[in-house]
Amino acid sequence: MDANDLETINASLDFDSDLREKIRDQVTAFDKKTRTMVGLLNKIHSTPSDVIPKLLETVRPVLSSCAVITAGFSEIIPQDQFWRWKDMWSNSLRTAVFAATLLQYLTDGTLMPLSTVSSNLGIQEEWAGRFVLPVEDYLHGLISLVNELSRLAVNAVTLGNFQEPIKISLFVKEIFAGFAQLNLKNDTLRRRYDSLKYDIKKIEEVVYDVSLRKLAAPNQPTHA
Amino acid sequence: MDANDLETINASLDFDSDLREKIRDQVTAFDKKTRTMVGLLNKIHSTPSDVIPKLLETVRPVLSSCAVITAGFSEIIPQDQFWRWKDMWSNSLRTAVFAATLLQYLTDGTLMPLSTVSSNLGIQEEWAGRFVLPVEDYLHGLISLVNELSRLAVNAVTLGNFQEPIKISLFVKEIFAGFAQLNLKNDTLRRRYDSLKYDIKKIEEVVYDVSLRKLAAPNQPTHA
Amino acid sequence: MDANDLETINASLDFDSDLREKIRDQVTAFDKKTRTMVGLLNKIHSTPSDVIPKLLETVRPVLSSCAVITAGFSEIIPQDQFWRWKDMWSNSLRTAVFAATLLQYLTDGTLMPLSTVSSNLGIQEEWAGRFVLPVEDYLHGLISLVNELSRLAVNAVTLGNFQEPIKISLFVKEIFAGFAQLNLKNDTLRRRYDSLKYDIKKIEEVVYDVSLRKLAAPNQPTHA
Amino acid sequence: MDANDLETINASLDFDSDLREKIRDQVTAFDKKTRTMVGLLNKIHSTPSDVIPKLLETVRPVLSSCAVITAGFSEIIPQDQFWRWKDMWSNSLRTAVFAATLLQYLTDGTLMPLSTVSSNLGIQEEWAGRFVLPVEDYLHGLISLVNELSRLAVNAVTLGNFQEPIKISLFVKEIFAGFAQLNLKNDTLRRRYDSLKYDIKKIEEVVYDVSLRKLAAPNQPTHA
Amino acid sequence: MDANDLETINASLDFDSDLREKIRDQVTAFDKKTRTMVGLLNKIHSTPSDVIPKLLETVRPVLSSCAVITAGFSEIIPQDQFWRWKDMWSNSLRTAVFAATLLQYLTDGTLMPLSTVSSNLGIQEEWAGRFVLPVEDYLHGLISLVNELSRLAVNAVTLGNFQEPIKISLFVKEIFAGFAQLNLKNDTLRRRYDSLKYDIKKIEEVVYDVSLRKLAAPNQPTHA
Amino acid sequence: MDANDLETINASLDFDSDLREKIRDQVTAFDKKTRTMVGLLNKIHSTPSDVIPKLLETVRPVLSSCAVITAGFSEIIPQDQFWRWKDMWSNSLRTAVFAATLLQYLTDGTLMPLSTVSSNLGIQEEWAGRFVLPVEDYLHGLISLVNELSRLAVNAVTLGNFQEPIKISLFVKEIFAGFAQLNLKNDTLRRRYDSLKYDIKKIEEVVYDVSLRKLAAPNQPTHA
Amino acid sequence: MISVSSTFNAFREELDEHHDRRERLIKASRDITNLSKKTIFLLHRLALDSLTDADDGRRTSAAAKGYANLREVQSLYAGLRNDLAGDRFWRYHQQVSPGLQEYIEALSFTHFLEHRSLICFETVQRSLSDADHVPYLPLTTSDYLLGLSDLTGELMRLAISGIAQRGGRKQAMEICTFVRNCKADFEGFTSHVRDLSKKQAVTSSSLEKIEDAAYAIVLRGSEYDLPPEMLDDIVASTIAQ
Amino acid sequence: MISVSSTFNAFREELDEHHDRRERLIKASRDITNLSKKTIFLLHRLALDSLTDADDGRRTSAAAKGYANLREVQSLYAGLRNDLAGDRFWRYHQQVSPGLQEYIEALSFTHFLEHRSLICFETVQRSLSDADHVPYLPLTTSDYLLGLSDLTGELMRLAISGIAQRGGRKQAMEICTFVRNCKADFEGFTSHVRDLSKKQAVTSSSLEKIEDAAYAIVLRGSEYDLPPEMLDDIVASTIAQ
Ligand SMILES: [Mn+2]
Ligand SMILES: [Mn+2]
Repeated sequence: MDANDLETINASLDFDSDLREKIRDQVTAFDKKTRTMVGLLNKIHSTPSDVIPKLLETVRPVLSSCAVITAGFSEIIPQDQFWRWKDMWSNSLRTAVFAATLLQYLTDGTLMPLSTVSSNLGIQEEWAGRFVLPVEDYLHGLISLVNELSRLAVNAVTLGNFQEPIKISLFVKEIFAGFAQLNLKNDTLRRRYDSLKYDIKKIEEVVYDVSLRKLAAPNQPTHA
Repeated sequence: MDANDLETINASLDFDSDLREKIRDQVTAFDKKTRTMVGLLNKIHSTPSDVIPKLLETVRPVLSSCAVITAGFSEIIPQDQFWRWKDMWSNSLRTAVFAATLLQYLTDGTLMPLSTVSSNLGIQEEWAGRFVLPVEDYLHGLISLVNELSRLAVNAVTLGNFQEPIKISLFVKEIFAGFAQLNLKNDTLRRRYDSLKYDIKKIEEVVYDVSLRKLAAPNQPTHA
Repeated sequence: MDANDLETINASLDFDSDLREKIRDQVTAFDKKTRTMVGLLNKIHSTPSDVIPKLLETVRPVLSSCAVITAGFSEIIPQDQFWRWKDMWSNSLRTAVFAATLLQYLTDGTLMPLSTVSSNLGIQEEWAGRFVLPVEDYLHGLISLVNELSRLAVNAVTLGNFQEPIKISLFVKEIFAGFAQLNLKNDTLRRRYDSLKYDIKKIEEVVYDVSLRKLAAPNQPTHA
Repeated sequence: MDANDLETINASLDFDSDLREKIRDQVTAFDKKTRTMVGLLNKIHSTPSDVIPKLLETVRPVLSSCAVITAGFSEIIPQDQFWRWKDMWSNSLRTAVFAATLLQYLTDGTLMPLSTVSSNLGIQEEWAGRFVLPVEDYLHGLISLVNELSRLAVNAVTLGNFQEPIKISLFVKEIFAGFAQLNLKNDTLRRRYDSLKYDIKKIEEVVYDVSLRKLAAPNQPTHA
Repeated sequence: MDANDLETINASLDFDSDLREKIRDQVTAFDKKTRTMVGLLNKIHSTPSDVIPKLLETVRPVLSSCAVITAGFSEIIPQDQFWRWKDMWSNSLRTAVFAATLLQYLTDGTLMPLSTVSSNLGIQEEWAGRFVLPVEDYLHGLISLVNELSRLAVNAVTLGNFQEPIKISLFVKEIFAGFAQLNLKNDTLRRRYDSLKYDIKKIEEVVYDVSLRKLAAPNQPTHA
Repeated sequence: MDANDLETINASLDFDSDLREKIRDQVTAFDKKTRTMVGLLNKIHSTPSDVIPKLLETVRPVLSSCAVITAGFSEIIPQDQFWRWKDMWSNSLRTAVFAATLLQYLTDGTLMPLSTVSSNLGIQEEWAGRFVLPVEDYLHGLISLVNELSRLAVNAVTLGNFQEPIKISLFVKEIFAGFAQLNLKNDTLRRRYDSLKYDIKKIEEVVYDVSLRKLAAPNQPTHA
Repeated sequence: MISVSSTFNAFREELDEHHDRRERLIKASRDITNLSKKTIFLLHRLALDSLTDADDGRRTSAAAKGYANLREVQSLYAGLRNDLAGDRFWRYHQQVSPGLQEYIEALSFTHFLEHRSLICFETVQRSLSDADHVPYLPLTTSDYLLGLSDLTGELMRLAISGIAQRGGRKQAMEICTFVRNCKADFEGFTSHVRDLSKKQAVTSSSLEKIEDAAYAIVLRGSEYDLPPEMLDDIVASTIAQ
Repeated sequence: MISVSSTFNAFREELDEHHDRRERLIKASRDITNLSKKTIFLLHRLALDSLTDADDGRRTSAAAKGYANLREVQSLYAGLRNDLAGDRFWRYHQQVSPGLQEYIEALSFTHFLEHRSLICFETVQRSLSDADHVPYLPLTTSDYLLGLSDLTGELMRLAISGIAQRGGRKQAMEICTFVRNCKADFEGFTSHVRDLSKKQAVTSSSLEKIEDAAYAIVLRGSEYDLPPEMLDDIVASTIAQ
């Protein structure tokens, strides 16, 4: 092989392998943050609704601090190579989406759109090609959100909050209707979307139990 | 090949193959004991709570008798070779951990720590390098414990014991919180830990059913 | 090669290949019968309990007619060669065991023992070495029976028969306890036996649902 | 499960598992003998033709001693169960056939027929149903013989024996012609038989090399 | 979970994961050395025999420098845990054995015994339990040596060295005879040993080609 | 399912399965013929060239009788379904091509073209869509022809026919050049074509040996 | 006499033509699969909306949209007519079959939404024929059965996702019976049609999922002594604005 | 505030566009693979003819035909330019890579026939660039190496099939050395490039085949005390008309 080529190739391979190492470090740091958020948010299942806002306050700073991580990614990923490396952090990113949208739902009952999640994670438009929040990862995060809310519907009732399941039901149905508009391939997203149906069914059952036992007051519309 | 060398090599291969045979026999004996315990403990699902203590008494002697087995291992495993052979008995050891911790939970509702399981199985500190209870196997045993308790929560209700699921729920959530603090790698342990979520969800649903029908009052939330 | 030897060898190869052909024909006929039985029995999931006896009457003659098949086998299999060819009909035989035992359970709620299955299939003692019902195949048939009953527990409830799951639960637990006493080696049978746990869990959950809602009372626990 | 039935089933399973253990021991002993023979016969490739008879004398007693093994099998295999267990010792038996027929070829250049191999291994007619030499295993042994002779053709020339390849060529072609008359199914035997072509081609090339250089005269063609 | 227990468990998991990282670094360094040696030794196939000694001189210092690596292992592996981690470096170690024994063969035509390989790699007796050269890895290295020598036999002839194949043939047959005396179980080693037959056949054919053409005289047969 | 459809589908499936049975019988008969031809043609390797014509006469009637088989196929294969079933007889058909072209080569040294092979096998043009000789199978047959001729080149010399290899060499090179004009996919044909190179190499070596030893007279051109 | 070289040249042309046709059919099959899959997604969307409709109007219009979508697939097949003519169909069957099955799945799903019944063989074959009823390709029983077998998976999805809505429970019960019959009908064909038994296993698991859903419906109504419609009304009024 | 429905509508458009692009690239990749494979066959044909030529004329013209063929592939890449622009290249790398490797194999084979050397990275990249040297896509080291690794298999075929001809023996010896060097050079990259070690194993087996051929050449010359050319002449005169 051409001596020149040999050197260039070796340099290029070394660069990639260094880069992979650096990304791995960033992912470890990212993971730690998302795991902290998940740990804190896990308490919603045993927290009375009036204490929830206080709990959320403990999560917010961790979410904000993810901006440091995404900035880190934006610095090390070479221009246009986002898709080359993204599998390494997809899981963490999806968990961050999950945490951000759950926070939002618990705060004001709304769905945080992709662009807001993106800016909440400190992702900047000029990073295009280096670090973005892909639609696919946002959707994965939403599915995790629905999974969690079906669990919350059950536990809220146990804690005596009979209104929550109804609120959740309306919220989740809208998300489900959104997913129904997509043409998915036979991939993970499709499989997880299929499983959403069971979450919705579970939530419906809670709503059914609650309504028939007349435990819930007629609902005030919260969405428009 | 040098005749001397050949002899040494053959002696070494023969020693290993004899040893493997001996270990296999020990494992068979160990297996028999753990299977007996599992068989007995399987009855908890159809035993009213007041008869449980009597049932547990039948398990205790079998657990104690495991000391004979571990002593057997400590005698045949050459110094330093614990890790070479441990895959052969890992399954049995994990089942023993499961039996010991289930016994303890049913006795007084507490979690038996690793060191106590270890001494209950007759494992002695000076056996280090020959036979120990590795952290990993202890954790596997705990996961099996949670799997079993989610089943027990269901069956307790069938037997009319509406308080048990609530007790189980609190116990299991504590174990889960403990696991959440560990740095697990992406291995079997991690995968089995991830599956714990389903057990917890099931238990929560039982608690929901029971409290919705006012068959029992869930404990006061302990987290905020 | 010696002409004489060659002839003997060729005669032996030809005999075997003819025999294989004949066995294949018998197996096709056997398969047809077992498939008919399975097809009829499949209707139990949508048949109200009072019509079940009439349904069973349609299965009985097909089961009886299996005697023709087993007699066919006993005539073509050379003395001593049962074990040589048995893999060819194992599947059909196991399905026949499944049908016979399901028929019996639905008739009077009891487990048909091996010897009765054997005589129901027309197998005669003097056929030893030519055609028998091996223990292994009987056990495989029982596992299929449990698989089917876990599905029946669900569908019985849908048909408004809330007592059936409780009956099934007790029946299946007894089979499971029987299996627990066997020394199964680590083979297909063991693996299928391990999977029984899921069926039992499913049945227990149905019993739970039914008894929680006081739709039926579970029998008195029989173990202590 | 009926206690009686359970006992019978367990007895049957235990009997089989003990038997398997005993057979395994016999196979280990058989294997040792065949490995010794193969080890000794491996020397033919570097042994001048005049010393071969002396070498063969060392193999003969080992072959004779196989009678002890086959007698052992005939005692432990239950009547009618030969075909159930035969896969466990097929490999050893085929190697024994290989050794016996190679011994014979090297002694007088003839092919030992199946019945002679059988009696050489001490197999007795009244063992039918317990222990026999199946046609299939005899044929496998012959294929191994041809494999070995193609190697011998090469090494004989290296040792200066230019006549041997010609002798081998004629012998092997006769075996091949014999096989061509059999109705082999599409199984391992057929595949191994197809591979014989390569051995024959190799032997023909050796004969070509030798006759091209006028080191030996090929026999007169015997077919027209 | 008990806080104390949790801490111990986490410390243990962290220690293992750090250790794994350190071992991985050592293995990378080890790999680099063995790859260098293999790269240099690969040139024997195109190097005339009189230049071989000079080539070997370039390999020797690399082999010596492996002592640094093994010392590194001996420092980080905790007492008793050799067998826990050995799979991580087995491949590198086997390659090192291959390089050392090939070096020796090319130097003086002898087989380097296990103990010499061990000391050549700087492994010290007092490291037992932390770092040793297992019999199994030595044997794997020898099989790779034979694989390489069968290729060398061919290429030596191409380079005009007609004596080398004969030398190789005698050397390799001795190794093969050694292996034949070992009680190898049915594992990877056994399978690779079985494949040696093809290497030997190939070498025998080269010797045949060379001696048929009287390009070199095969040594006097040494076995009878 | 529509009762009408059910009937039609069943009729169609039964028709296909009958047809498969019939084809299988035809294939068995075809196979027998091709095996006879191969058996007879195998004798060319030990038959002096002057007796070859007599040998060929024994093959010709068998080849002619293949017309009965192909007619049989043409009657049972439904219009346009040739490609549906052809895998069942491809092997036999390729062997027939091999036999026909070998016969032709041995008769007058020419290559029998596809259309001649086709008509020799009794295949008629109006059978298009029911039974034809596809290019692919013709090519497979030619590759087998070359395989056989490389063996014949060797054996002809052994029999003292030094002219044959040269004749074969010219003939085979032309075929090889033909193959080189094709664009093959990575399939069996490609793999077999790759192997042709080794046959040509072998033939060349024979030609080389023969020419340099001045065993062959200068060649009279037979092709133009 | 023709030279070896020129005959092989002819072979080359024949083989190249064959490979090119194969490529064309593979590509077209990918397009057909994609269009069919998209149609199935569209139908799920429309079915979800139409479920609550008392009359069959919207249901019929959903089906109409499905048919319209599939007309594009049909015109693709019309274009492949020549590549699949005569004995070519079976030569390239392996390349064509996956797309065909996906199309049959989509078509039978559309048919189900309109008629609540299984589409018959003749109707599928007619959909793949020109105005004069001349088929673009011969429909095989195995493609027909394998395509229908996939339908059960989509029906399971339809049953489960509709279940939370009014009318969805009735639909789930209907589908349960329908899929049960499919499974029973197909059982007899498994030994004749390659790969059908694998698909039957999928059908079995779909059926179990539907049965579980039907079970849950019965179970949750069982605690109340009111007709299901009235229960539905109570729930609706609780949720509704 | 934007409704959930309309945001998901936007998602649908984005996902559909992505899947359509992916399909387009898969299809184009199949075409590229086929064209490259055909080129390789063509080159083998031409190489076989040109072997006996004393001068390099026909060899160069063989290469010229190879380059001409590959220009079609290059124009396909030019057409994919937009679908692979910016960050899209890496997004669809998995779909594009197999075709790229096959193209590099064909290009490097052509280059070898002309120069008897390994094509350098820059030359491959330039072949995939427009007149202004703007690349249609960024060439990655891994595609470059994996494509070259496949070249050794073709060289093995070239060596073996030429061996029976005059000049073929010299060529086989040359290729033997060349492939040996390739194998040695690539060895250092195996730990960095996925799948390269699998391809190295294929290279090893190709190399062994070439070595066996080289061995046979030496061996059969060894019995005669004449220079190889003279031996060739004697053989030629025996066969020749
Ligand atoms: Mn589908
Ligand atoms: Mn290639």
